[in-house]
Amino acid sequence: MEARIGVLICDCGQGMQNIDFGALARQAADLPGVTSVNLSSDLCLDEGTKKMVSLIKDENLDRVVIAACSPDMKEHIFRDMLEKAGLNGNLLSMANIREQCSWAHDGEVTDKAADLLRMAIGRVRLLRPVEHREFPVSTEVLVVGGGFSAISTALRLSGVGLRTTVLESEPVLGEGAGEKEDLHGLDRGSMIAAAERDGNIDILTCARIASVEGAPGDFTVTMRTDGTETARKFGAIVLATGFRTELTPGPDALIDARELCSAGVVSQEQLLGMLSNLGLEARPAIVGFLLDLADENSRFTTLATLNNALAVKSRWGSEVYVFCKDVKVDSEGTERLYRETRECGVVFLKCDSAPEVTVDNGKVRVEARDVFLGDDAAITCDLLVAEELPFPVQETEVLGSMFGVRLDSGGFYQDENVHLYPVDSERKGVFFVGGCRGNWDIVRVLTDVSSVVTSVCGLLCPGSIQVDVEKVRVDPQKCVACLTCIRVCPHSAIQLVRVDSGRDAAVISDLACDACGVCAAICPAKAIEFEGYRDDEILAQIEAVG
Amino acid sequence: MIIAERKPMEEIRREIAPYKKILVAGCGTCVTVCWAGGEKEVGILASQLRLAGSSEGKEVVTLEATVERQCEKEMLAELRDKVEGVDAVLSLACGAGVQTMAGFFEDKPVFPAVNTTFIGMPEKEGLWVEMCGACGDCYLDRTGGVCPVVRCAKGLLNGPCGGTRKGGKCEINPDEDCAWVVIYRRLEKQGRLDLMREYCAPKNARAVKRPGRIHAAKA
Amino acid sequence: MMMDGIIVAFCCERSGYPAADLAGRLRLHYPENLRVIRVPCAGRVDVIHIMKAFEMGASAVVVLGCEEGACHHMTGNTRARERVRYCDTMLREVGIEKRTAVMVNISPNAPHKFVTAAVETSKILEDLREAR
Amino acid sequence: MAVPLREILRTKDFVVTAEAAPGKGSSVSKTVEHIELLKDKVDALNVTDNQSSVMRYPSVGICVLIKEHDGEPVLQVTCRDRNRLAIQADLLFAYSRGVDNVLCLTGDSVDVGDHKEAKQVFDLDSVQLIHLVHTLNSGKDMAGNELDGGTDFCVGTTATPSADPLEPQLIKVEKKLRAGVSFIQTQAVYDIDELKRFTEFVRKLDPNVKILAGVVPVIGAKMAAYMNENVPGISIPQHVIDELAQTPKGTGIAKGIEIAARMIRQTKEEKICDGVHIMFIGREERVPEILEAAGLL
Repeated sequence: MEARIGVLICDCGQGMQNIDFGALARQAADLPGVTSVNLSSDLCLDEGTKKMVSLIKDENLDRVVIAACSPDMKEHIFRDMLEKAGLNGNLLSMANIREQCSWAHDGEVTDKAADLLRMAIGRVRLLRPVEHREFPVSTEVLVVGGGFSAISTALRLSGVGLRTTVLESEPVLGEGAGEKEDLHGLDRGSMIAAAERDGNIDILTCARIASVEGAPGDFTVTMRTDGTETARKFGAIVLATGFRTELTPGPDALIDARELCSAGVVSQEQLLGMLSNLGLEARPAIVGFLLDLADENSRFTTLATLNNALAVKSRWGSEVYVFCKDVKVDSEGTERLYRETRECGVVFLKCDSAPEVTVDNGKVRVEARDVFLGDDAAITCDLLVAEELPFPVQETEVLGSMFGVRLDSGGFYQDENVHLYPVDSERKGVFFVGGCRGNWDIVRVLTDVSSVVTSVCGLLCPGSIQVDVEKVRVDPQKCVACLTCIRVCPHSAIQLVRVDSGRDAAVISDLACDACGVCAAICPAKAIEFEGYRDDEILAQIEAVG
Repeated sequence: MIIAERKPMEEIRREIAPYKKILVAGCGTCVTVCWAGGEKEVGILASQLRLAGSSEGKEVVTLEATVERQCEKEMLAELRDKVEGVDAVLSLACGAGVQTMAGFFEDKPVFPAVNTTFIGMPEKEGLWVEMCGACGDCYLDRTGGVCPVVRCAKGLLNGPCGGTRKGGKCEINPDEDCAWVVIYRRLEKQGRLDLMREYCAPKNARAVKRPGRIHAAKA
Repeated sequence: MMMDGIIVAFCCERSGYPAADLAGRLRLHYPENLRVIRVPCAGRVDVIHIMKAFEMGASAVVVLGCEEGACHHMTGNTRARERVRYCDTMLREVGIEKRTAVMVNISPNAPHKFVTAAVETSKILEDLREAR
Repeated sequence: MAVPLREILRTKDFVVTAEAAPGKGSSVSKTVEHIELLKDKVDALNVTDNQSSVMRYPSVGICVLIKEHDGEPVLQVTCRDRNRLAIQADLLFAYSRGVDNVLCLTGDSVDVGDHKEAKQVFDLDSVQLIHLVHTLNSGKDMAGNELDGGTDFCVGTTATPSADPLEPQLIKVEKKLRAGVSFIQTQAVYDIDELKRFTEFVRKLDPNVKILAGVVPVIGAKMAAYMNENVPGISIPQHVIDELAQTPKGTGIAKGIEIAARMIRQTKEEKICDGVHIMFIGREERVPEILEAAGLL
């Protein structure tokens, strides 16, 4: 049956003066399958949309082309209109004659607009309906990890009414690596206690993940505790496995000094221990810190150094010297902290190269060239706090490959897109928080926690996910089970499944699919169709040019 | 699985230079899986040939078809009409498919568009490695399941050559592990190194009499 | 058959497409010969789409994807880059020297880069035309 | 009259052999010069077989020449270029012309040579080749046919003491020893300790086999670094490289000769192995200098 295409052209309230809309409409009317052409000035306003709905019904249209503004703006509204008129929303194609034609060029552009319209009409003929389905989701969330970021995430998720399970590989919470930082007034102990009391939070310790399957809203996680495996359903998974630190391998001299004079060179953690335990008579008179010499972007070291230098100064009254390159203070509150530290008398020595660390009479001697004085400064310290660098914990890599998510060059989880989707992974429904994604300062971790709670809520709180059914689909008859799509899918959305005929074929999960079309492009058997972007639909647009 | 790769375009064009109307025929089995001759590759090659024609001012008409297995006469039958309508066939199947096609449509010139390279497996997306030399005299029982006949650059049967590079890499290809080091490590892991110490007599190079021919023992 | 001189631009809906829209909104003008085809990701663009565009007479094909490292679908843009390169090679293989396939990595908020891509591609075509 | 290598291996405390590389072309005059120069200074001359897969005058041809010049030749046979028929035929020819020492090797891949598209044969490997020579020695061919006149070859083979990992190499050496060899000529060795470990390993398995350490003089720090990086089975210790680096320009060869000679001397004095095999390819005329510096003349 011949298509009944309705063409709606909107001049955007006379916002496109360089197009002859009458001519455009006449050209469109001559194209095969076009049963009606209507001009409008307010298609996106109430009046316009109402008119559109009745037009579709009256003219008995089976697909619609709209030539107007960018589909980025209003396509979703127009799709809703189609649905309201009883047409499937996918049977719409738009010609962007405003942003990409009228506004982009000087002078008369009716011909180009007509071209764009022909392209859209070429495509619309081939469009097929895509059904939607409500998919009920599990509203339980799994948080992997037992440190600060994991506990804060669990508490916040529980706060919004989502049942949360915390899975920690250690026997107790809060004992993992990377937990030595000053928590800015947040008391870890009471947070753990609150989590333990919370009826909405399950805590599993000595537990590990054996396998993960499924899609957002419907993950099946197999967990191993005390040698027994249990499988449970979760709607979303948050990885909050934290990080660990190591003293920098740093200047060779430092290593020697550490060996020769183990009492004189300490880590931030050791310093914290000393701050709380050391008797008055043992207080070191001169304390040095090494900062940002090995990694100038390490917010972790910067915050720890500033906090601890301040603590040393105020509790012990020692002379404090910080050997640094550029103290980067981009974390929230860090600049204030830096000022405070300076004002209370901590001396920052800006060095242009790594200072020389030697041992002199059982004490550590640090020699550096001060950039501002233009002179060498040599300071013999009673205590030298070495620079520490953050590293991913061991399980990061294992979990990464199990979840099918990437690691960055430092071995931390790599965000999907740091600007747009900071706590998302490429696997929908799997999120990262805090140290395991390379955010080591508390302020950022708290931001992450907020972001992740928002994302998880958006995903699970409605109780169901609306999915397009088989928008991207493998034709089991054409599939040769070459596994290419499974290997290339960025979202782990494709699996090999025994299909009805008894042979194996790739099957795409509607829930997990993010509709990128990477699989459709690469399939060597041309067995994958992406409704709206099928080969013939793309080629029809090219054919219509000219 | 049989691995192949597309021939250089220059060679393909030389093959079909005298002809105007060409059937580009893909195969839906091995060469589809190794990205050399499935429906997708058929489309790309046909397109490139049409472009080549137009750049020379010569009209090239292409038909496209992909059958499940070109090495099956019965599966080629469906191409009869198409083949009859063209001047030549360009087959993207392995050597077996090309020959079956050439035999089935005897009066039509049939040309290979791929080079059949080896029997292998995908190591990862888009990378295939040779695994089997079809020697007809399988040694894998003695080598921990690693074939020295093709995975050793020299096909040695009694241990590595003296050229093994640091870290057990192959003399010829520093990126590849020396097959004998792989064999050694696997047998060591399984506590079966004695197998490697056993003398392996010269191979029966005629285990398969060429041309190979196998009758199924059972009816 | 489309007219000579047309540039087909496959635009990722997360980068190239919004960049083009923004260029229009800012009234940044670029050559009229550009025809944008919207795709969900540069990784959806396949070799055959590019080749068919050339078959139908396009003088150039530009694939506009996200900046490297910023693809929402991880490898879509890098795959597109390889495919574009492959297509360009295939053109040269059959002696087509005056047309070209180009990959452009772009952010959604980079309208000027979009215009530059359109202008530069036209310029490349001119240079190729004059090269003989 | 040259003393047969078999005799020398049995009687002499420290055996010295040198390599003679055939040239590319039908002229043998240069090779004859080398033969004349070296035949009385070393115990045997070892002739390479299309060395590095570069096509040259045949090994067996030069061996016959050496014999004609009253030297003691060792025929190198690789598995790369001939199948079992051709190898047997060549061995019969060699033996009929008095060439009765054979060194069995695998052979380089054609990929490193000048005929990269050649079909590489490897119908046999080096262990199987050793077995084959013994089969001919027993008066039969590989197919079990009686020969009208068998052979009596003295069989040697090669080994790489500095391979990494070493264990798979040692397993192969073990197989070669079981197949039966009179001598092992090693790949170039620069680390005496490595050589010691290797000889101990071999002697435990077969106390009678003679081990000739491979000596290749390195004539510059750059060359040494290059060899470490690119020549499989060779590892030149840092102290040797340092020594070469401190050598004034233009004296590299002299230094290389000095280092080689020192090593030979030490090997001999400490009785680490049974002799040396000197490979100074392209500089055969300077081999006597090494011998002199090592006190072997």
